[in-house]
Parts: sequence; structure tokens; C-alpha cells
Amino acid sequence: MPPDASAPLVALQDVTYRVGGNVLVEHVSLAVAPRQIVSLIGPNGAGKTTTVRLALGLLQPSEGRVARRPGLSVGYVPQRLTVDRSLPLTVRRLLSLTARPTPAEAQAALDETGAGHLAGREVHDLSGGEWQRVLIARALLRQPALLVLDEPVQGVDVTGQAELFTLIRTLRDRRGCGVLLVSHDLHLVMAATDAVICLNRHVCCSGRPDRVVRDPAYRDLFGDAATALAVYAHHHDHVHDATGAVVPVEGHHHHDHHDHAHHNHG
Amino acid sequence: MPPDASAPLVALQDVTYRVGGNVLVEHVSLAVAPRQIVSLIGPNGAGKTTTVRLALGLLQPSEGRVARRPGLSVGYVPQRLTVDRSLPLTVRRLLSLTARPTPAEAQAALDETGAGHLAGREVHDLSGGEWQRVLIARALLRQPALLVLDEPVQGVDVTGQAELFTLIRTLRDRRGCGVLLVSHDLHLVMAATDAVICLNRHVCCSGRPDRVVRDPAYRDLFGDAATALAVYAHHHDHVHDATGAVVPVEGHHHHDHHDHAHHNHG
Amino acid sequence: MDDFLWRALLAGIGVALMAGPLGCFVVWRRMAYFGDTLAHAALLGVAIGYLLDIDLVLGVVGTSLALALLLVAIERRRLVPTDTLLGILAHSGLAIGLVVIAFVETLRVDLMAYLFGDLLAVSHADLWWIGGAAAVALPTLAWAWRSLVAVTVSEDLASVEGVPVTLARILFPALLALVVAVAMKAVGVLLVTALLILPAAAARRLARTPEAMALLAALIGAVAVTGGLGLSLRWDTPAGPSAVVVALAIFLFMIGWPRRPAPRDRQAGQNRGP
Amino acid sequence: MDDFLWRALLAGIGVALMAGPLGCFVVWRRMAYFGDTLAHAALLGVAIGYLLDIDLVLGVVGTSLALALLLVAIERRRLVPTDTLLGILAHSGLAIGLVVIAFVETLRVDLMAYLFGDLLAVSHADLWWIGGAAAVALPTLAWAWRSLVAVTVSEDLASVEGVPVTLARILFPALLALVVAVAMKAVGVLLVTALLILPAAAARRLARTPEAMALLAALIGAVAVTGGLGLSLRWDTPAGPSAVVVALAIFLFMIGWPRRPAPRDRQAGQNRGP
Amino acid sequence: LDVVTTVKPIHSLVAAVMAGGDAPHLLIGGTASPHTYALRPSDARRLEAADLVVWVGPTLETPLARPIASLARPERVLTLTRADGVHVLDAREGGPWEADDHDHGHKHGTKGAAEESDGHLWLDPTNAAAIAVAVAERLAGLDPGNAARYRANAERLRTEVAALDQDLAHRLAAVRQRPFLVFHDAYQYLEQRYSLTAVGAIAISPERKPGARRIQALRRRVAETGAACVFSEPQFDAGLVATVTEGTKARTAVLDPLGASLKDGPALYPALMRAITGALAGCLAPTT
Ligand SMILES: Nc1ncnc2c1ncn2[C@@H]1O[C@H](COP(=O)(O)OP(=O)(O)OP(=O)(O)O)[C@@H](O)[C@H]1O
Ligand SMILES: Nc1ncnc2c1ncn2[C@@H]1O[C@H](COP(=O)(O)OP(=O)(O)OP(=O)(O)O)[C@@H](O)[C@H]1O
Ligand SMILES: [Mg+2]
Ligand SMILES: [Mg+2]
Ligand SMILES: [Zn+2]
Repeated sequence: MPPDASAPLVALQDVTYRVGGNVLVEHVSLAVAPRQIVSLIGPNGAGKTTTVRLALGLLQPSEGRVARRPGLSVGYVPQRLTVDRSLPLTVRRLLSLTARPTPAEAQAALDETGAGHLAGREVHDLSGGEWQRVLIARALLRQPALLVLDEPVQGVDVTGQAELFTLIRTLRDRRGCGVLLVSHDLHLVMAATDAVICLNRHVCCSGRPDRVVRDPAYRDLFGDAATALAVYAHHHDHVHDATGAVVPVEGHHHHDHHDHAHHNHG
Repeated sequence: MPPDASAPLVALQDVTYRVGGNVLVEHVSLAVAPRQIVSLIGPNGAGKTTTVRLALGLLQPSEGRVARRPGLSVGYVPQRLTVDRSLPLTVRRLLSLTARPTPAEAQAALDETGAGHLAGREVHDLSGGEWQRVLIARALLRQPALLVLDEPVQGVDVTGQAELFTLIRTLRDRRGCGVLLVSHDLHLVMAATDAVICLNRHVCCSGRPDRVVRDPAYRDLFGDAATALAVYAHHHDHVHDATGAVVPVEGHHHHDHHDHAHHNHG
Repeated sequence: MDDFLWRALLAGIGVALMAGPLGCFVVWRRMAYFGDTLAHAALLGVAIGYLLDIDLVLGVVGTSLALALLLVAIERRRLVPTDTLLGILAHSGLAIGLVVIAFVETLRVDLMAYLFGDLLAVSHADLWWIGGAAAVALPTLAWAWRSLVAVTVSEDLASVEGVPVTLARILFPALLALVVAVAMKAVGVLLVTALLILPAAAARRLARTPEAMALLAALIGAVAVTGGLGLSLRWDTPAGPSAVVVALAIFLFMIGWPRRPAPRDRQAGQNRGP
Repeated sequence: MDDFLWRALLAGIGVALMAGPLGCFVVWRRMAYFGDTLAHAALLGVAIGYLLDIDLVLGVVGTSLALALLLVAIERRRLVPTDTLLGILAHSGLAIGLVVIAFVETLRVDLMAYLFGDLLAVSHADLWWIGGAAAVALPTLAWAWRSLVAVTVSEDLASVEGVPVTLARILFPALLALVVAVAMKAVGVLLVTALLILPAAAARRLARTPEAMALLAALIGAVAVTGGLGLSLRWDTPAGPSAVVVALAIFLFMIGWPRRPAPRDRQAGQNRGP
Repeated sequence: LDVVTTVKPIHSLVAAVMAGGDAPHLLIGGTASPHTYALRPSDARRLEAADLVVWVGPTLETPLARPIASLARPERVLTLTRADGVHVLDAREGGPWEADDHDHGHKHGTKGAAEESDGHLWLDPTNAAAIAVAVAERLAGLDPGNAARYRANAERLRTEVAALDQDLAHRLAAVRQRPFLVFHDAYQYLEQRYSLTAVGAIAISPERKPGARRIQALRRRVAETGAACVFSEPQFDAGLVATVTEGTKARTAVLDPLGASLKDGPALYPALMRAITGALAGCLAPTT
């Protein structure tokens, strides 16, 4: 860790992005500190992916400023990625594309994301969920100071999703990395996150999950689903405890809640 | 409807598919009848997409037989689809790629999937969830006798997912089409489906959702998630009714719910 | 205006009108070098025609069609990209042609004579050929247009939705081979291949649908030919190359053109949050 | 064995060893026609060199590098595919060259003299040039290899993960231009462009990693050159084209090769359901 | 003695000088173009082993320039543009030859200003005689045992060519004043020798083609001068010739400066010259 360990890894200040006369996001500010999991939520087309790409420097803001820590190492799982068939590539080789893991490290990362059996496969043959697991393993492997995950569990099966969210939290705790996460799974986000940002072209509301859930702007944005979640959130704790499901170490009061998430959303 | 209205639209009989010495699925049998919603569930890499592509004739079985009704019209949403940037394509033009809808029909289909405001957009600029909604609209528009949806709501936001599942059920009721669905969302699948097939290279168990949920093979496959769901399934009906959220039963009381979607997306 | 200028103008515009829509597919399907491939591999056609003692032009056309089919067959495997395949066919065709010719001492070949036309040397017969090709190609293209576009967007979707995919795959290179072979002999290979790709690439920026791109490409091609002839008359530059330079200028202008805004969302005002 | 055969063998194998790895990128990045583009557009280089009164070879090399940069710049926009861009550059370069030449009365050009070598006519100087190009290209390629592969897989990922994307984008066409220019003059444009794409395409089927494909391609290229020279000696066929024909035979054989099974999943037995 | 020659007319002259002994070898039969010309091992070996390589020079046999430079020993090469007694004309520029330089790129073209000579030098019979002498002297040096035969052959060839020259001059005398156009400027040796009235050339080459304005101008020139004939060459598409002549009284004919369709051997050269003269005289003769 560098000396200014608490300074944000990446920060957007009042960022607006326009292309061809359309405003994709406007006046967005956010920051991800070390050991912090920040979630971006919002309806389709809200500008979540755009915001993530701005934070990574893949897009240049039309207005405002993006600051990244110098020398920041980033692990990124994009929302979509396809590799051309003319390029032969095994999963193992994909993992060492820019990093140089030992074979044992690579295997360990794959095992962690439930893709241990895929190491020798050609990436072109992977199923949708397998591909996603491999991409997450790849991002972890770089031991990044900042993890950026754009809908990382899309297409991952129901048990996998819960395990992967648990894994992300564990990593944060173990390695102290910051995480910027985009997800549509409100349960998991609310349970596993330190800060939530609701985006709908601009930032509608943001803050700790328990506060955001009660923000009227949030309810406007997610309507019934939000209400259901709020109700549901405090309603079913006992169920989880009862079934004794698998859940993480930290989260004290979030604990069971989190747990829940696993089972319900797949 | 042709005279043999109850005969299956598509049927796989003891189908095995191999490629390069690997068995991707073996001894799979399934059938989709008119007005029936059949869901394929299973872990990543179980062979769901492979099975769907076999059913559609995009892959030829190594063993076994695939029978489709002659002249069957199909609406298909593939798991992945990318359109090359060098080809200019608006959403509107994409909808009339093989069908010839009137502008009003096209707009109606987009409105139904919450993508009404996207009609004039270029498809290359769509966000992940927007693209998925457009693809579903496209499949519906062909007024198909069989809808084949491979993880149709991936990347779709939380309200959208529920609405789209409701829509699929409504369509089945209204137009009497059969549906073959792949999804990882066990809640929605169990609530919205007539028959469930658990796949893990072979068919582990299948039947009506309430039976499958209690099958030991199912529990083996989905572990805790399955258990939680079983508990949850009969535990929380009232919550849903109260908030009017998710998991519909028929078509009527979801009306307002539906409406919502428009405001949230776009 | 002299008669030969009229012929040049007619031939050039005729070729441009066919090349516009075909060229769009050429760009979309990564077949930019199809014309050059035909021109290269035609040597093989000449050699084969000579060996089999058939008409050399027939030999060239036959080889072109055979190449088109071969391309379709190998492309299926998807491991080798189309432009690489075209390169392989072009260079192999040329190499085999050279080897065969080495055995046939008496065969004198000057490919240029068989292949290269010149916009200013268009004859009445050439005009008829171009007209004939247009009479075959344009209606066929119009008839198959929707299927071809559907297959280009996604073969899987097209096949599921009942489009005859294999037919479409074969039809396009066959049409292209026909048009290129005819036009090459009339107006020259440089002009034909340039008219295939430059107007389509230029049109991409403004077009929002495949149809718009095809029409715009045809239009740009026709303008380039007219402008090129004008330049050639004014400055005495070679006619074909001048038309290519005009097309290039249009392309560069278009590429520099600012992106136009997408239409605003219909409900944009009302459905944003606070 | 005659001295000229030794030179041919050495030059051919030297070019094949460079062309193998470079050719893989050529296939992956859809630049199959880069060599032909250089050859075509070199006319422009000759004309420019003449107008600026600099050495013509310098003019050609300069134009090639300029083209490489232009390619990188326009490619960014992503609306026009790479092969179309190459086609545009090739044909426009040729056309502009032709137009410029029409204005320069005193310039006499024989492109062939500047560009075309012949495998059997390789001189000692050519060998030195090839050796020099290899001494620059191979270490540079080895040094930049991982970055180049990363950028080819995904520019976004590579850029986020700290790979100098722009450098890699420019480095590759520049290296390629260097190697093609040198090799073209020594062993001929047909052989160079064929050695770039055929061995790489042939290697694709067997390779499972980019590195394997590069090594295999270099090997196949060397075999093709050796075999081609053998054929040429045995049947007195032209040497360059014979090497291309051998490379084609290897490609066809490989493409017909049955797909080998992927390694079995390690935990396949244990983690499947009942 | 192992002698290699490049194009057919030169081969014919060398064969005549060597008559009675070995026959020289011809490298480029027919009309190969650089696109289609690739060396074979036998060619390479011949060049390497040759006691003498006779060629016009890089201005004409461009595709062979590199092989000859890298394979043949420099002292065993006879470059005719630099041979004693051979007079070489500069390629024409300006006047009626404006913008129609002599390069169809296929068989000739030059590198720098210093070498901008016209390579079709055999079309002047006095050059043929000079070539014969130059070749004989070289051969005599290389093969002193047969020196006498070479010199005698060359002497015989000289007298034959002198007779041929007279004959051609006679046949062409009638059409001296008749204006004509040529396909490309390959005939200035012939024109100068026999005082013919060429009024222009349609330069045609993949590298340099005439523009629309020039075609118009040529058409006007054909009309104004009343050009009787426009000549094309066998390896080129005759389309542009037709464009230039259509609607005028000019006829067209084919000139074959390389003797592409004639049989190789000592007899080729006189046959070639007679064929060209015949075509000229025939096409230019006033119609009655
Ligand atoms: N180049 C572009 N030109 C115009 N509009 C664009 C462009 N790129 C994206 N958009 C639009 O900008 C909006 C934001 O896109 P973005 O991908 O950031 O959404 P998102 O929040 O990630 O959505 P999703 O949840 O569906 O992934 C979308 O409506 C999209 O259609
Ligand atoms: N061409 C191929 N060669 C070898 N294995 C393949 C090939 N195509 C797919 N596979 C493998 O076959 C298995 C089944 O793939 P399929 O795409 O059908 O899975 P799926 O059930 O749809 O998974 P997901 O939920 O992740 O989409 C996967 O393990 C995949 O890696
Ligand atoms: Mg997104
Ligand atoms: Mg799948
Ligand atoms: Zn000449």
C-alpha cells in the first residue's frame, strides 16, 4: 500500500460524457477507496457501463475530471468481450495475457471461481457462464488494487453467483483492494456493498445501502422491486438462519441477509 | 393452428452431441407442445445452449433424432449475438430483418419489452440490457409458434426481468405459442413454467416445477440454492401479493406493474 | 462531347450502380480483396483454359466461380478469416498458374491483355456486356437483398427464421464474380475494385440502414466516375485513376464528418429520475 | 549444390522465420493484404520520392510507414473494417501515383524494377539485408510479443492493464512494412505475401496458443521454402511459386485434419450430477 | 560455348554470329511480363554458367536486371546499349511525343535520368550490324579457336543486313510522307532510319495512361493530319486504338517489334523486319 492509503483509488468529479450530441451521463461524481466496495445500480441504459469506462480511462470525459492513482493496478471484467476465432487461446494462456502468474497461481484463481476444470480449454468453446467465471479469475489473478466488475455474474448459474459475490467480499478483506461493481441484483448489491450509487444518467442517490433503500429517489427508480426488497430485507432473516446456508465472514448484521441473496437470485 | 394442434412443436429423442471427441450432451429427450412453457435449467456448461441449438437445427445431433413441425415459425433469442459495426442498422430495421412488420406492430413489440424509445437508435450503441430487450421484441414480432429464449433477461434490470417473464406468459396465453426457455433464475422459472428440465450433460430430472423442486437429483444439482428456494417458495407468497411484485400467476393483476417499466427504462 | 466520353460515362456509372450495393456486402463480409483475388487468380484460369483448349475468357469466368465456391466451403470452418482466405486463393492461384505456365512452353500470356480495360477504351460491346450484367445482377440482388442482409447480420438467426442460408452464401460471391469479371474487362480492375469498396466505406458514416448505405454508395460511385472524367478532361489525367481519387476525396470528407446525433428518446423528458 | 541455391534457401528460410510470427498477427488483425497494399502503393512512393528529389527507395519506405500510420489512425474509428481500409489505401495509393505520374513528364517508372525480386536471383547483398531485417525485427517482436497479443485479444483490457496500446498499434505495421519491403525486393512480392498468410493459416488448426501458432507458422514456412526449392530443382519450375504451392498443400492438408479433442475436464467425473 | 540471350531479335542476331557452332540460349520466349516472369533453376543455372550473356540493358529487359546482376559474372555480360558502334537514341519527350513516354513498364523503363534511352535499338539495321560485330569480337576473345568463324559470320550478317536495309528503304519510300500513330514509342529507330512520318503515340501502360483530354487531342490530330494508320502491338488490348480511330479514316494494324509470333533462330531477324515493314507499307498505302 502506498502511504496515502486512504485516498481514493479512482475518483470522478462532476463528469459529463457526450457523444454525437447525446448526453450519456452528466455531473457524475464518485470515488472508490481501498477496501471499499462501491456498487453502481440503475436501469438499462442508465450509463453504468459508460461511467465504468470513464473511470478506467477508456472514454475521455467531455466535462469534469477523472483522477486515478498513479500506477494503479486494475482488474477489469467488461460487460461484453469476444475473442476472435482465428486467434488460438487456451484459458491458461488467457490468464497470463498481461500478468505472469505461475501455473499454480493460475489454477488457484480458476478454482476460486469454479472454473478449475477449464484451464486447458480453448476459450472459443466455453459456455456463457464458464467464460464469465474465467474472466473473473483473470481479473483476480492480477492482484489488483482496484477491481472493476461490469455485471460480472451475468450468465453464471445460481450457486455460482452467490459464491462469486462471497469471493469478491473475501478478496476485499484479504487483499484490501477497492471494488467498483455494476450489478442488477439488488439483493446482492445491498447485502455485499459499502456504498451504492443509483444512476439514471445522473446520480439519483447514493450512500450506504440501508440509507439508499429508503431514499425516495431510489424507490422512484426501482419501483415495486425496491419496495419488495425493502420489505423483504427485514422480513426473512430467520429463513436463512434456518437453512444454515453458506455465508461470509464479515458483514455482521448483513450476514444472513447476504446469505439469502445466494439462494434467491440466480 | 394446424389440425394436430396438440402434437409437439419440436421434440428431441435420445439426442447425443459430440464434437472432437467430447460429449456435450447425451441421451437428451424433450418436447415442447403448443401453449407449453418448458424451462431448461442447469449449471454452467451443462449443455443448455447446445440443446437449444440442436432443437433449432443449428447443430446436427451425433445420435438420436430431432423432429420439428414442418413450416414451424420460430422466434429465437440467442445467448450471444453481436452485429458488426461496419453494418449500419437501426433497431427498427433489425426488427424487419426477416419479418415484415408494419411500423405500428414494430413499435408495439418494442413497447411491450420496454424498448419503445429505442426504435430509431443504431444497434451498435445500445447498452447490454437494451440490446436484450430489443432482441426479445424481435423474437415476439414474428408471431412465432415456438419461442426459443436462451437466457433472455441477462443484463436486463430488475424490474425489466419480472415484466419480461410476465410478458412471456401473457403471450403464451394470448397466442398459444410454445416456449423453450433457458434461465438461471430458479424463482422465475419455477413460478412461470409448465415443465422444467434439469440438465447436466444428461437430463437429471424433469417434470412439473413443484415436483422437480422436491426431486433429490434437483437438490444435488443446485444444493443450498434449491433448498432455500423450496422453503421460500411456499413461505413468501403473501409478500409478493402485498407489493404486487415479481412472479405472476396469470395475466390480469400485473397491469400496473407493467406500466412502470416504461418510466424506469430509457 | 465526344462519343467515347459518353461511353466512358455510361459504362462508369453503370458499373458504379452495381458496385454500390455489392460493395456494401464486400465491406460487411470482409471481401475487399475479392476483385484483386479474381484478377490474380485469373492467370490460373488462362492457363487452364489453354490446357483444356477452351475459350480463355470462359476459363477465367469458370475459375472465378470455382474460387467463389471454394471460398464459401472453407469459410464455413471459421478458423481462417475471409480476408486471409482471399489472400490464400489469390496467391495460390497465381502461383499455380505460374507453375503450370512453366510447363507449357508455347503459352504466351499477357494477363493485362485479358484482364485490364480502360475507362476511355470502352467499346459498344463493352456497354452491352455491362448492361447485360446489370440486367442479371440488379434484379437478382433486389430479389435476394433481404436474405443477404439477414445472413450478414447473423447466420444463426437467419437460418432459424427460414432464410435459405446456403443459397445466400453462394449467390453473393457468384454475383460478385460475374460483375467484377465483366467490369474489369471494360473499365479496368483498379476502377472496379475501388468502386466496390470506396463508395461503400464512404457511405457508412452517413447511413443508418443497410439500404441507405447501398443507395448512397451507388450515388457516390456515380459522382466519383463523373467527377473523375471531368478531372481527366480538364487536367488530362488518366480517367480511371482520377475517378478513384475523387472517390477517395469523398471518403476522406465523410470520415471527417462529425457524427450526427441519434434521434432523441421519445420519452426522454418524462422518464428520467429526479 | 549451386551457390545460388544456397542463397535462395537461406533467404527463403530467413524470410519464412520472420514471416511466421508476423503472419499470425496479419491473420488475426485482418491485414492479409498488407503486403499487396505496400506493393501497390509503392508507386506513390516512387512518385513522391521523385518529386521531392530524394532517393526512390527512401520514398517507398517512407510511404509504407506513412501508410501504416494512416491505417492505425483511421482504424480507430471502427466503422471501416481493416481489410477495406487496406484496399482503400492500396487502390488510392496506386491511383494517386498514376495521376501524379501523369503530371511529371520526365518521370519514368518501372515499378517492377523497384519492387520485385526473385528467389533464385538473391544476391549476397540481399542476404545481408534480410539478415539485418531479422536482426531488427525478431528481437523487437520478441520484446513486444506479449503486448501485441494482449492488444489483439482486447484493446480495452490491454489498455486498462497498462499495456502501451498505441505503441503496440503502431509498432506492428511498422515492423511489417520493414520486413515486407526488404523481403519483397529480395525474394519477390508473391512469395513474401504468401509466406505471411499461408503458414499462419495452416498453423491455426493445430495450435492452441498464439505462441504455438507463431512457431508452427515459422516452421511450416521454412518447410515450404525448402520443399519448393526441391520441387523447383526436380521439375525446373519457378522457385517462388513452387514454394507457394507447397505451402498451399500444407494448408489444405491441415484444414482437412480432424479436430483434436479438448483435454478432458479434470473434475469431470466428480462434479456431474447423477 | 555457352551463350545466353534475352529477347528474340537479339537471340536471332547472336545465333547468326554463332552459326556453325553451339546455338545460343533464349531466356524470354514470347512475351512474358514481369507479373508472369519468374526464374527457373535452369535459367538461374544458365545465367551462372554462361560464358556470355547478351542483353540490351536494364532499359529493356527489366525483370532480368536483377538476375543478371546477381548471377552472371560482370565481365561475361555484353550490354548492347553500351556496345561499340551501336547508336542509342534517347527516349523522346515533347512535341508530338508529349507525355507519352516510352514505358509500358513491362519490358522496359529506366532507373535514372542517365539511362533514359530507347531500348528497341535493333529496329535500325545498322545497329543490327554493329551488334553482330560487337558480339563477334566478344566471342572471339572468349573462344579464340573459333574467332575466325565468328568474324566471318558477322561479316556475312553485315552484308545481309545491308541488303535488307536497302530493300526496306525501297519498300518504305512510297509511304514516307504518310502520317501515322503508334501504340507506344517503340519505333523511333525505324522512323529515323527510313524518314517516316510518325505523328504521335498513345502511351499505354498500367503505370501511365493517357487522360481523356489527350485522347481527344489525339483524335483531333488523327483528323487534322489525316493519319493513315494507327499501330498497336500484339500484347496489348487494342481498345484505346479503337477509341482514337473511330469515326476517322485511319486504319489500324498490329506491329510486333519483338517478333513474338515468329520462330526463333537466325532467320527471325530479317523476317521480323520484313513483317514490320510489310505491315507499315500495307497499312499506310493509299487506298484506291
Ligand atoms: N456511442 C453511443 N452513441 C449514442 N448513444 C450511446 C452510445 N453508446 C451508448 N449509448 C447509449 O447510452 C446509454 C448508456 O449506455 P450504458 O451502456 O452506459 O448503459 P448501462 O447503464 O450500462 O446499461 P445496461 O444495464 O443495459 O448495461 C444507453 O441508452 C445507450 O444506448
Ligand atoms: N466446440 C466445442 N468443443 C468442445 N467443447 C465445447 C464446444 N462448445 C461448447 N463446449 C463445451 O460444452 C459445454 C456445454 O456448453 P453449453 O454452451 O451448451 O453450456 P450451457 O449449459 O449453455 O452453459 P451456460 O449456462 O454457461 O450458458 C461447455 O462446457 C462448453 O465449454
Ligand atoms: Mg452496462
Ligand atoms: Mg448457455
Ligand atoms: Zn517498348
